[in-house]
Amino acid sequence: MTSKLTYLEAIREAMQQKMRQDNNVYILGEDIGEYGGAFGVTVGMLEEFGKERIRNTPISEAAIVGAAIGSAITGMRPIAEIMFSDFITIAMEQIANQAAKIRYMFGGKASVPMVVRTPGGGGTGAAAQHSQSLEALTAHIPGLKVVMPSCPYDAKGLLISAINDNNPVIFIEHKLLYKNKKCIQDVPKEMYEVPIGKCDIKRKGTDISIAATSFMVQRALEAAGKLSKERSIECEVIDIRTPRPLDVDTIIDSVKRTGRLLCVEEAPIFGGFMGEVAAEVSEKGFDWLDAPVTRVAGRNCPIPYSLVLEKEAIPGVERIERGILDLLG
Amino acid sequence: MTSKLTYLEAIREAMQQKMRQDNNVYILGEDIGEYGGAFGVTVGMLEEFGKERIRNTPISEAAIVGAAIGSAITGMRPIAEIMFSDFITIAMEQIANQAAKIRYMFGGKASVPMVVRTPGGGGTGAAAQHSQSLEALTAHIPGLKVVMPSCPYDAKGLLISAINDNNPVIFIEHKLLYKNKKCIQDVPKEMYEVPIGKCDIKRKGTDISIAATSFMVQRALEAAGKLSKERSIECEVIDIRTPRPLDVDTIIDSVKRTGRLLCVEEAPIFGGFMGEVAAEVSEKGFDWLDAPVTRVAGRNCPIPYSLVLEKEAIPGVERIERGILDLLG
Amino acid sequence: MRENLKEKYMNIEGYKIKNRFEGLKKDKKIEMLKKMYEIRHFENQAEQFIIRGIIHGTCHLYIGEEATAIGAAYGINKDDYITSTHRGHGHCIGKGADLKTMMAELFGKRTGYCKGKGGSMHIADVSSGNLGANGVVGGSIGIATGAALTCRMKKNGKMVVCFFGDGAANRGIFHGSLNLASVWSLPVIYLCENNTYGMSTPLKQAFNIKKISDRKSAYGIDGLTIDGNNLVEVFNVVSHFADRCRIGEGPVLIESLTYRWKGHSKSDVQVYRTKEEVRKWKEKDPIKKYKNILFEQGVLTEERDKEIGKEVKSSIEEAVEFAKESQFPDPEEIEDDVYS
Amino acid sequence: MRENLKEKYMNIEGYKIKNRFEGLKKDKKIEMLKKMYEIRHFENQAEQFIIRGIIHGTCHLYIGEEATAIGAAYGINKDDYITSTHRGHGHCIGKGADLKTMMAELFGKRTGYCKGKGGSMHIADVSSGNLGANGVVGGSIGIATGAALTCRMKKNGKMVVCFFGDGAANRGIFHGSLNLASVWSLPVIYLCENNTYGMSTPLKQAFNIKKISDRKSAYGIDGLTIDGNNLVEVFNVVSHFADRCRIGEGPVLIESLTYRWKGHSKSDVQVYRTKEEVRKWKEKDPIKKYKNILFEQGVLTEERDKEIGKEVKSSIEEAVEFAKESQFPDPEEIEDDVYS
Ligand SMILES: Cc1ncc(C[n+]2csc(CCOP(=O)(O)OP(=O)(O)O)c2C)c(N)n1
Ligand SMILES: Cc1ncc(C[n+]2csc(CCOP(=O)(O)OP(=O)(O)O)c2C)c(N)n1
Ligand SMILES: [Mg+2]
Ligand SMILES: [Mg+2]
Repeated sequence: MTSKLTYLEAIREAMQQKMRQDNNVYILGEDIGEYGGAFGVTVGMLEEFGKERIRNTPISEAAIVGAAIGSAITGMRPIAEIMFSDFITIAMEQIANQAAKIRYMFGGKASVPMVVRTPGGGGTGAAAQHSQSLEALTAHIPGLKVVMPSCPYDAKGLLISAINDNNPVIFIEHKLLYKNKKCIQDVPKEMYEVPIGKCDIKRKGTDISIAATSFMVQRALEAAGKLSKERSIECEVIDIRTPRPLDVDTIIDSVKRTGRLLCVEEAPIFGGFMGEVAAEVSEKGFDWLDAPVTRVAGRNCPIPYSLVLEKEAIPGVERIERGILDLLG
Repeated sequence: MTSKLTYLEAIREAMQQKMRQDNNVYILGEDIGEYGGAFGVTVGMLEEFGKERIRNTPISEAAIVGAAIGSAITGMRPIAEIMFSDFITIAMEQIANQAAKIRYMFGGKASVPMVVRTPGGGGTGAAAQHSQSLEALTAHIPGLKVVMPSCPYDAKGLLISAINDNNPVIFIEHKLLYKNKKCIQDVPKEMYEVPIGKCDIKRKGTDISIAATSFMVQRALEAAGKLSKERSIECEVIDIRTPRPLDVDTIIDSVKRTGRLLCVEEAPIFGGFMGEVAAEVSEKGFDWLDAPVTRVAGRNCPIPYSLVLEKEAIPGVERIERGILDLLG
Repeated sequence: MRENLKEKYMNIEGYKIKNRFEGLKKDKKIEMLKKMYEIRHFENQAEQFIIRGIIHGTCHLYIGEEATAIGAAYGINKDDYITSTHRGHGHCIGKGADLKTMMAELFGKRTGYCKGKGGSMHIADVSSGNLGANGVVGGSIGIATGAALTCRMKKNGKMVVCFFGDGAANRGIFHGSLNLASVWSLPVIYLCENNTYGMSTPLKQAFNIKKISDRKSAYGIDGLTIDGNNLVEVFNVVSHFADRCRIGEGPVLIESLTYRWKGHSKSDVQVYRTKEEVRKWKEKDPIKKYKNILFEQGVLTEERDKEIGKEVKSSIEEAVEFAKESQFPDPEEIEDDVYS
Repeated sequence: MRENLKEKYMNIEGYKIKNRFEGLKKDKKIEMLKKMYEIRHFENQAEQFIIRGIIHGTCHLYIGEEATAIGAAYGINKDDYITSTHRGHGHCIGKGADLKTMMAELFGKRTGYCKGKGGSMHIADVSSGNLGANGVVGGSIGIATGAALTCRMKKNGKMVVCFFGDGAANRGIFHGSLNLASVWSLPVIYLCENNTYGMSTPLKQAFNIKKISDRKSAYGIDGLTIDGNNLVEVFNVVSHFADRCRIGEGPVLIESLTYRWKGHSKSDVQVYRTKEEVRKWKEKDPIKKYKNILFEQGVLTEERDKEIGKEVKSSIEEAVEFAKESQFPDPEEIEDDVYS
């Protein structure tokens, strides 16, 4: 049994089903109550679960994450919603120094089963402080897991896995996917897990491999579709799905078949997460690469407000196509 | 005219000379007054400059950086000392969303001439929350510059450049260099700038290129010296000096000569800054590389307390040697 | 206002505050009314453009809170500093911003305050002392504190007004900044615009205290709560404490009680409040209130009022024209202005 | 303590607090003394090892503050939670930690509480309710708040004591956490150990208020300042408020006045304070103070006291033996325990 869900509905369904099943799961965050969250992800949940489990908070991101950590190590399974991923920087100390390290510092004698859900990405005209893709900041921190679903099916399965995970998981959603009609999917009604630590090949291909994250997976698929039609170039599109832990083997296997890898991400290219992917594949896949691993990513600037500039800042389908063609030479 | 200075003394001299020259330069931070800072960098400065310019603060990292930003855009040139680089995570919002973006968001009509000085790195037995190397977090943010001196001469010249720079500069010092007798240098008495955005070749070599940052430059040099003596392998050791802006050309030029690049950093390897270096060089240097770019870096875990473990967590001379030999095959 | 406007002094929470408004020239009093109109009309115009998708992204409208921005901006000197918020158009206009340049920014045009790079949440005019709107709630509280530190270190006789909302008063940086400003007795007024909601969150869900200004006692500073819809009260109180700041008496926490008439932002359907509540607050319209004061004082006539309305409307129209005709930035410019 | 020990109630800042100490069994009273000795001797021993380089890194010694940790730890139930600080050995011993396992951790041995991975600043024993020391000043204030949230949501009748220093009271997370705990009326006592310095920074450079407990009014919670060197006072006040927490009356801010006898950490040469000041405080030795109370009450004799001293000394020696003989962790284990 499946139902057609948007990305947002899939995320909500995952939380609803886990909360019905496990009383230790609860949500805390700003305006998640009556308002249903800035993007409407928790709409209706206050009515079903009440304000003890749908905890509307003051504007105190560090305290929100701190409270999540403290409740997690004492037996709860909190889901903290940070309204925009730009604001996890406010809770960065609690995330990087506490949540990520507690288990290790305590010699394995504690666990921190919590999820920080937060929307990233631009394209909404919200400018520099509401549009960032900051996955590189958390993906570098040992002790954290970082998840970035690109479609409704993965969103539900990965969020269920994240909630079931006994480690802190940074779950980065994308604003342009939430209500995106173009990528509504048939999603199983029952609970299911999508494993954290496995890439997913979203499109098979033989000419070139493309590794992408989050919304860029959709754009890569669009570019792949066009190039297949227009030039019968067959791209293999790999959805990284979970930057940490990274499943590099799946990418290498693909490169062994195609000999080429293009990495696509929304974040500014310099120091971005795809640098890690490119570095690992360039090293481990050296003997199979017919061309250098290249990257199509965000420009090295904050996200500008003006649409003409914002469009330029974030990789579009055309830029990805160009990246593919350049790499194919 | 030069004087023999430790890394710490060179940093202090840079600040003293700039503060004598420019009344707009001042320092704020925790315990920088009478105490002279946790590592003694500002010892004696309260006496010379008084408490209006050596501003001892409460324990409020976010407010310290916020105050630095506000005073910078209104005409001062603050130097904010954050006692341990682990704690810039507390000020991450102010650094990444404010300091880094103000100029851009305001259409170039403001500048933020400030320096955040902070010691990074392990090897002091201070464990997970006082030993991190977090340069990757700031190096990814457009609008910031990130500087990591590896020796007294660079420390003075780079800090003077950082103070003179009209952009926010994250200046990451290393605890094991501060009073390190092994790397005392003759440092010019007068003020001088070391350019931000230029690598420095610390040792010429023909067999292999090594790119390193901060204290790892010293260890790489030690490894290079041993291999030269013991096996007459000649390593070219490149000091990245400023992760952002990164001078990749100097590295590529070196690779054109050696055909091989080993990247060495202290931070955990996954998602570390050297991923960017490896990715860029693997791409731009593809035609000159006789072997994959490899990395010797920190283990993928928090810094453990026990010496036997900490030693394992951070690349030592032996591990670097092994990395070199492996890469030479 | 608690007492009769003719009084020389007013007593608010034990503070004896000179009624400086009385001493103002007629023109100044009228100018303030005009500025309130400018905010009201600018915001209404902006709202139309948002609904019609001509302005993209979102705007946080200041309608209903005009008395606070204008009273405060006129209570300080032209060369003093302000820091603003995501709901910043009012502060911006108060500080004397040019409507054309503002509107052009909302249109994302190169002629805007930020060359189209900032938009509504980042309008700034540092040269005129407006240190900028801020998309991060509480994000400018530290910056204001630093600007006040500059004033102190340069002994330039300036001070800072830091605008922020009730919601921002729970941010960590509020705490660290007010404490720092107190310990260093910096010349800054922390002006909390308590409009009774932080987005959808009512005060009682965010605070367990009656007055946000009670937090003054956590830092050993002065503070009080005022009627943010009464321009005269805001003006008198802000100018009173601005001068105290200047002579080194340290920071102040002023809580200005007001109300946001419009939704929090574009997407807000306002499930969290009743139409009745909104209606009640609209009866306390800060512009009406101020107009009546001016009428009473014989400073304003119905005719003059109509004129002003017309003047403002036409300057808004000009602004719109200017914005429409202006060029978009060139994509080539995207990486300009990242570094200086 | 403000009043005579025989009184049934004591009045502190208007709070009527039952003198529960009176009701305690003799053994309990003696056990608390013994625990204070354990802290004192453990810390002296640790200091020796640091000076001799046998313990690497650094330790922040608790000597001089023993009454606060023990009074608080015994004022709550065995299964209540605590969160600790960088100066955490005292809290740890108060919560019943095993000295051998503690010392082994300082030695970096696999038999330590953290298998050698944490060290002095990260000792924790979650199973016994000790949620851990913390290397980040203020780093555990949010965690304590979350633990209190668990108590509330699970309705398990437990509460939390959150230890932190005066310096931590200026961290942003102090603000957000106390406010959150107040709005949600969580069962947590925020116990500020005001030992008059944050590292080298005296109170007057970090605060512009007389009492840190005055910050209670910023959150609408109860709070008071007590003599942190008087175990009886700490015990009575903490147990009083712990029960109030349990019945849902919300968080409390207790400021416990005490003093750190040793330097802040290994490298501290203490330029910021006078020997005279230290001497004065040593006269207020919390252990002497408590012993005299026990003598007065006829609970303790000189002989028994000497015995206890001996017992403690030998258990410290055992701990040292154990630590010395224990194995270091195997480098192979370095990446274990990163993830569960
Ligand atoms: C740190 C941070 N958290 C959350 C948000 C999202 N947000 C934008 S405005 C707002 C409400 C702010 O309330 P208040 O400070 O009272 O200002 P108001 O909107 O009422 O003027 C929120 C939660 C943000 N921009 N920054
Ligand atoms: C966030 C943070 N800033 C700075 C430090 C460095 N540091 C360690 S202890 C300390 C002083 C803490 O003072 P207080 O909270 O009063 O505790 P005390 O040492 O007096 O017990 C400082 C500044 C730190 N560990 N964490
Ligand atoms: Mg508000
Ligand atoms: Mg202290």
